[in-house]
Amino acid sequence: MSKNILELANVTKNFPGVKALDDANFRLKKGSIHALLGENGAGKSTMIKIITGVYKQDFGDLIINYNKKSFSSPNEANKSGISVVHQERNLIRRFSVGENLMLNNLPKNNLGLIDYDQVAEQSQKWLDIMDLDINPNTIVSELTVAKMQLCEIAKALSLESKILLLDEPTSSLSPQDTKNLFSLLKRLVKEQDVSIVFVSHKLEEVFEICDEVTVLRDGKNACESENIKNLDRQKLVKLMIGRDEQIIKSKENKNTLNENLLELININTDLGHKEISLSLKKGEILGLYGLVGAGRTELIKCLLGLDKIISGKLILNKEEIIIHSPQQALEKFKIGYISEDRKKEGLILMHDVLTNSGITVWSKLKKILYFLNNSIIYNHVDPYVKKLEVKTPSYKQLVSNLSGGNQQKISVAKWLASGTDILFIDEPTVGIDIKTKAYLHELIINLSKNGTSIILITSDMPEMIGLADRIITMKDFKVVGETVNNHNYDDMSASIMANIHE
Amino acid sequence: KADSSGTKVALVPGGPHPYFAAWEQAGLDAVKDFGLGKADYRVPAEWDLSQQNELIESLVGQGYNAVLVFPGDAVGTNKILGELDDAGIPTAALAGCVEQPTQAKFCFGTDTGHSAYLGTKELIKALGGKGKIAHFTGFLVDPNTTLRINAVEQAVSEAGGGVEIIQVIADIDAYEPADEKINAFMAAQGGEVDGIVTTAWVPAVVAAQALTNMGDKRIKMVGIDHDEVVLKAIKDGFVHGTMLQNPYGQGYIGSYVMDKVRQGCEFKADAPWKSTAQTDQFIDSGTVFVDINDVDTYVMAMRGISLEILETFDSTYLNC
Amino acid sequence: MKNKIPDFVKTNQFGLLLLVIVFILLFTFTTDGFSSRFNIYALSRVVAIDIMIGLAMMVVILTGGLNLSLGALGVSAAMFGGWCMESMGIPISISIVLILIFGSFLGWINGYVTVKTGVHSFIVTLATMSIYFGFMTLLTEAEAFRKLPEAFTDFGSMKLFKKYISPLLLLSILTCFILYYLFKFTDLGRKLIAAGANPDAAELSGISVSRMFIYCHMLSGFLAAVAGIMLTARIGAAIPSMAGHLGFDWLLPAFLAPVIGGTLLSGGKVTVFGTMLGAILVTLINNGLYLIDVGEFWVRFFLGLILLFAVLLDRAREYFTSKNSIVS
Amino acid sequence: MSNLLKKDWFGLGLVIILGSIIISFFKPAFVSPFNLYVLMLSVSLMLVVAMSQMIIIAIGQMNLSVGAIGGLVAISFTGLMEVYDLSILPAMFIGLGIGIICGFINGYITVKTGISAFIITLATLYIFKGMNLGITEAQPFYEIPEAVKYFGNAKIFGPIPYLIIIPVIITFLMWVLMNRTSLGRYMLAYGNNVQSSELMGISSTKIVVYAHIISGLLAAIGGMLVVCRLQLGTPNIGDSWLLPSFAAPVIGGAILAGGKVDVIATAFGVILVAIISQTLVIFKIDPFFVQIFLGFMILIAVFINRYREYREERRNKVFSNE
Ligand SMILES: Nc1ncnc2c1ncn2[C@@H]1O[C@H](COP(=O)(O)OP(=O)(O)OP(=O)(O)O)[C@@H](O)[C@H]1O
Ligand SMILES: Nc1ncnc2c1ncn2[C@@H]1O[C@H](COP(=O)(O)OP(=O)(O)OP(=O)(O)O)[C@@H](O)[C@H]1O
Ligand SMILES: [Mg+2]
Ligand SMILES: [Mg+2]
Repeated sequence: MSKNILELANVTKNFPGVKALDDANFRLKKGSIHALLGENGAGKSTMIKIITGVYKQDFGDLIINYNKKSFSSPNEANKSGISVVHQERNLIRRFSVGENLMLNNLPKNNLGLIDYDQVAEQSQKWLDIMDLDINPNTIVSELTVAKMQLCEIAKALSLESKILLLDEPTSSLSPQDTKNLFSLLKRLVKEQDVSIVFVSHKLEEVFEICDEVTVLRDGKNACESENIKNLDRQKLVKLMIGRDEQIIKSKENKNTLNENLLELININTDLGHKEISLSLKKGEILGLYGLVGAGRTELIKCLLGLDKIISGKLILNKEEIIIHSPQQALEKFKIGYISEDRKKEGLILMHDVLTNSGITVWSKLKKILYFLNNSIIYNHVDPYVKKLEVKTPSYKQLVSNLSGGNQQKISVAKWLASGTDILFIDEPTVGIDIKTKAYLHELIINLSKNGTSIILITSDMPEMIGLADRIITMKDFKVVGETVNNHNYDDMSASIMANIHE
Repeated sequence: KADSSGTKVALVPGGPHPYFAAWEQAGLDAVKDFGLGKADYRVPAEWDLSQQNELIESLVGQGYNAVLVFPGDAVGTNKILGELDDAGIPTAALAGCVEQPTQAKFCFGTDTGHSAYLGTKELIKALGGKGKIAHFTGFLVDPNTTLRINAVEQAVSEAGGGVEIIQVIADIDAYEPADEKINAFMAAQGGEVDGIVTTAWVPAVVAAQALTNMGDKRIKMVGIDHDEVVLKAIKDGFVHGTMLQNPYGQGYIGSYVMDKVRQGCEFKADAPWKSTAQTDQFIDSGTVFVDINDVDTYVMAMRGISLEILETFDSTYLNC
Repeated sequence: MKNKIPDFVKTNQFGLLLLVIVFILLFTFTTDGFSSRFNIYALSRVVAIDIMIGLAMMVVILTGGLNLSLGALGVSAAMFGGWCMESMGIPISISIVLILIFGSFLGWINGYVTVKTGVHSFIVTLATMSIYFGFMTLLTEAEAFRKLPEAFTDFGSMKLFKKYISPLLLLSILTCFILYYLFKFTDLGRKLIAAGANPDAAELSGISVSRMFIYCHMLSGFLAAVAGIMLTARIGAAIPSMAGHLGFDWLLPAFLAPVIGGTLLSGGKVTVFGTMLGAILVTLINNGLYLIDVGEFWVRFFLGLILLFAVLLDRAREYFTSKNSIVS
Repeated sequence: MSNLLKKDWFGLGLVIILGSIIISFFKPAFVSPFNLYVLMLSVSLMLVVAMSQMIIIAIGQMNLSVGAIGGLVAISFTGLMEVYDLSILPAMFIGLGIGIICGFINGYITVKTGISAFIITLATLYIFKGMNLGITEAQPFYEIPEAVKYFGNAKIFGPIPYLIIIPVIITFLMWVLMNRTSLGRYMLAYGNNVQSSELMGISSTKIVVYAHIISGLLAAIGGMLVVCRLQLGTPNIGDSWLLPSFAAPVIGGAILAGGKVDVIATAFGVILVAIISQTLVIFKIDPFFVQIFLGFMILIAVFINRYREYREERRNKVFSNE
């Protein structure tokens, strides 16, 4: 019987208007990987933050190695051998990768000044362990989101802590990166006796590496330190959402396809896209697959007029068009974009739920003299917010106080409310719990059934194969393949990978 | 007929500035000598017309019933003077004038333009009627600055072609920019220029300091006002002279006249007013040019002027 | 949930309102003359202009920027107005329209340059401040316009409500209501706020952020021009130095009012009535300090202390109310 | 080479060199020893002031009270010597102490209350300047010891003034601080992203308080240097610092939102501003035009710097608010 290295006993945490944790318990055994699960807003991140001294619990105890502890800052937690990768990205964007990795422990020379050669050298070690091909002198802001996430994991490892807390570490990783990460984590546990808390919405991952499971529901324990062997997927889902999971229905292929609604012909962009040609039919879901950094997001941004298209044609409804701005895209061409980066580009965090969910329809709803009040907006957006089951105490709650998943729901809801003909949807289910994910999938399918044409960018292969009618594969800012989806996972993933690795 | 002890005079400068410091003592002395109720020196927190207006308005609230004011703006201050007049409170412009039409009873001070003119004349005399001169002055948006620039030009034009203004540097009413620009000027034109006339306090101080630091006695400079730095530079021979005003006399006599006016005295219809570019109800508080010969005795000279004005004031200007 | 506090009490405005009332009571009972007709009237005029200046700054702070050219712009507009009325003899009403257009145009320049170059508006307006003010002095040669139509200048000294209140104050309060309507109840106002709060997200949500930023700067220019007109009416002349060198004298009231009023400097939040109360509070304290006789040289010192005290009190209020709203 | 082009100071350096060559072609007096001396003097003073603001910009805040601290220290320094007959060193140390205390007050209140530094320093601007006026009643102190005057006016050799020694040392130390010490890096990290750096265990209190203390200390040094230069302690010292204190760092590529400052480029920014204002005098620009010129020069300087970054930034951003 191994001992509990970390314990939370009867912990309660209140936020204004929300009880994030309610008498919750948690026990981490030494040398184990412990999954912490729950829907969006269940209180997982809050728990992690209490353990690391970011928040202080209102009631209950934090016990480390059978000693009551109370950290007043993340630094103290650090010194007690706890390191963490938070759900949000927390790198200093203007610093180099190496400096970020070593920031808590910058190597000094004899004069007490920072020795940057040492910084590069020492950080290189951790990049190597992670199998990351990044020059430590690269500035973080030049990295892709996935690389940033890997760097943060490397940073957490570099502290050589005995307790490692990972809050959705795989949310923007490719399957390959995830696999590498898992083998590394297993090695750490085996060879260095590290204990790991692992938060994820991807249940396959949980079954792959975790030993025990704690599930939170509305801040309370739905189960506590269950052995994974006693659970299967269905049971786990039931614990999390209180009922059985709906299986993601694959979408029926639309074989009676209409004409092309949107067509790209030999598009070259300022950002380096080469001869991109593709077409989107009415009511179709066109998947854009590619490894992270393939230039999918950038392509969409060029289409919206945020960067320059150098040559090529954009045809909408048989007419050649030029889009100058997202505003024009929305108001004139009825095209919308759901961003992959909800914090930066999707939401106005400091504003409330109502403002965020209605922003795309203001122009449409305004009355004479620009008049527009809350109830007009409320009436319009409420059905969509309800449909997505956004968990918020009220429409006046600030979006920054919602859990990550609920934030994502809002950034989707506003585009549902806008009623556009064409939607570009970029990584819609990053950090979304399975229940909502199923809703979102259903929604996307329903949208396309009702005639909305969708370009779906996702790095989640099952999602892509579940939803898309056709899948276009991109690599290095070029289109490298197009496949009609037959919804057979094995077939499709093989052919897509073949396209990429050609 | 009002009693002198009911007279409460406020002496309000344009903002915090060393020039006005003598007003404080002048007011206290006036209370002592003329039996006034009060004659207080009240300074706006900043050089800012609105601040000055706010202060004056609050002074009225506090019961002051006569106001001597250095106009924060030669035009803009008129409005509040008019409002004070409506409230039955006599006012006068002190040390600087407001432009006509005005409700101020009179302007008692220095004719800024004339003083600049006289200073330039002195400079030209010292230069022997020929040479290149520079003019350093204050904020361009101050209408007085334009008057000074014009006055210097006039004096130069009267010199008959021998004298030339090679540069005018303005907007240097703060020490640090003044230091920067005046030194830059010395570096670029120091060799060419023969004389400097300054028509504002700060440029005078900084230019005097610059000449002292350079140890340059070739360039002749005429300054303005009585800052210690300028006076010392005159004694040491680095500055030719300065145009002195009479702040003590302004405060002292000004308070006295305010009391008289409150007691019902009227200005004579045929009072021997002087006219300036700004007003035709001007009384000169005395401007003297001081150079190395009389720099030690100027205080006495000023006192003499003040006493003379005071003695003849009633008979010259007032009908009581 | 026990004692529920009404929403209004939780706001910054409420705290300010309390402070304003406290200071009014304090000064009424401790000083002579505070409540005199002359003083109240004088206060109402000062407050009117400070509110307008504060609002003009507030709408640019909304974008996360600053408008340093505010004073220079206001004076330029006022001088332009003086020229229209005095030199050109254009009727008052048309002149006012022209002044407002002129002010908005200068604001447009600020906004356009900021948006097109991506340089922070702090720097852009630092430069345009010099440029506007420079052109103004160059063109007017620092000469004032003082023969303005009497109907116009009389407005500045008109007295309402038993001669206690200047109509200028009513104008400012009316402006507050219009702006409140704009930001609270219109599509445009919401877009301005959204653009200021998160430009990236707003842009991708179909709002033309550039245009919104330009609108904010134009509105700022417009309001500064209104303040310029009001000050001209009050002084009875358009004077190059009426806002001090480079228009600096306007900057402190411009910052103080919105900042005390609870406007976020990082943008994305406006509090119209907060700004109004902020302006009232500052003017009140300034006036009270002169009356209390702390010695004019110490006025600024105490003003600073009271400001500090006011913002600390506000923070304490925020802390207290958020504690009380926790579900238990 | 392309690495060099990326540096913030490179473009500025180029502008300064080319500009100087062009100016001295038309006006050889520009490179005369006396002119260089004058140039160095004004650079010396503004350098310290710019650094004092720069370090606060680094942590993403603003310090409006820089000039007020400088002024308060300047009159304390001279007042102590004139009224209390203190000798130079004790007066100087008390002056530095006042700067540190003022900075500490700014930083401590800012970080403990979470109120924006802009607001806190706006209030302390009033307080410090108010104390200055209350103490002096607007009267300058004149009795400055000869040694102080000498320091402000003598030359080491050639055109190089003594006055430049301290600013150069400060600039060097600031470079070391911002680039080679963890304190400086933490400040930049804090300026980049407050939340992240707190999650990383960087103490906000320490960072903000230290930054403001350094800012106050530099402002104090600036105030005393101006006393050396002007040879009198006037209450107006510091009144004109605010705009140049921002202009130089920003021309040097600093981002007002925080997290990015460049010490060398800031120094070049100071030099550029000094050259511009001197050029206006040298070329005898009509005083009515001076303001307009200055405005355009600031715009042009920023544009040149900006153009270089333009493409890069656009790649990473949809819309720049920085
Ligand atoms: N700083 C905060 N202020 C107010 N409410 C908060 C704050 N942080 C979290 N909450 C609320 O606490 C609850 C728990 O949030 P938490 O982030 O722990 O959820 P989570 O389980 O991590 O969800 P997700 O899977 O979406 O990340 C949510 O309802 C959230 O809105
Ligand atoms: N060849 C390249 N050179 C420089 N930067 C690149 C290159 N390729 C990608 N990037 C950077 O990576 C980012 C593009 O990756 P991004 O992850 O957004 O692409 P994506 O195909 O949309 O992937 P995903 O949507 O899966 O995240 C850009 O910010 C760009 O700066
Ligand atoms: Mg979470
Ligand atoms: Mg992407």
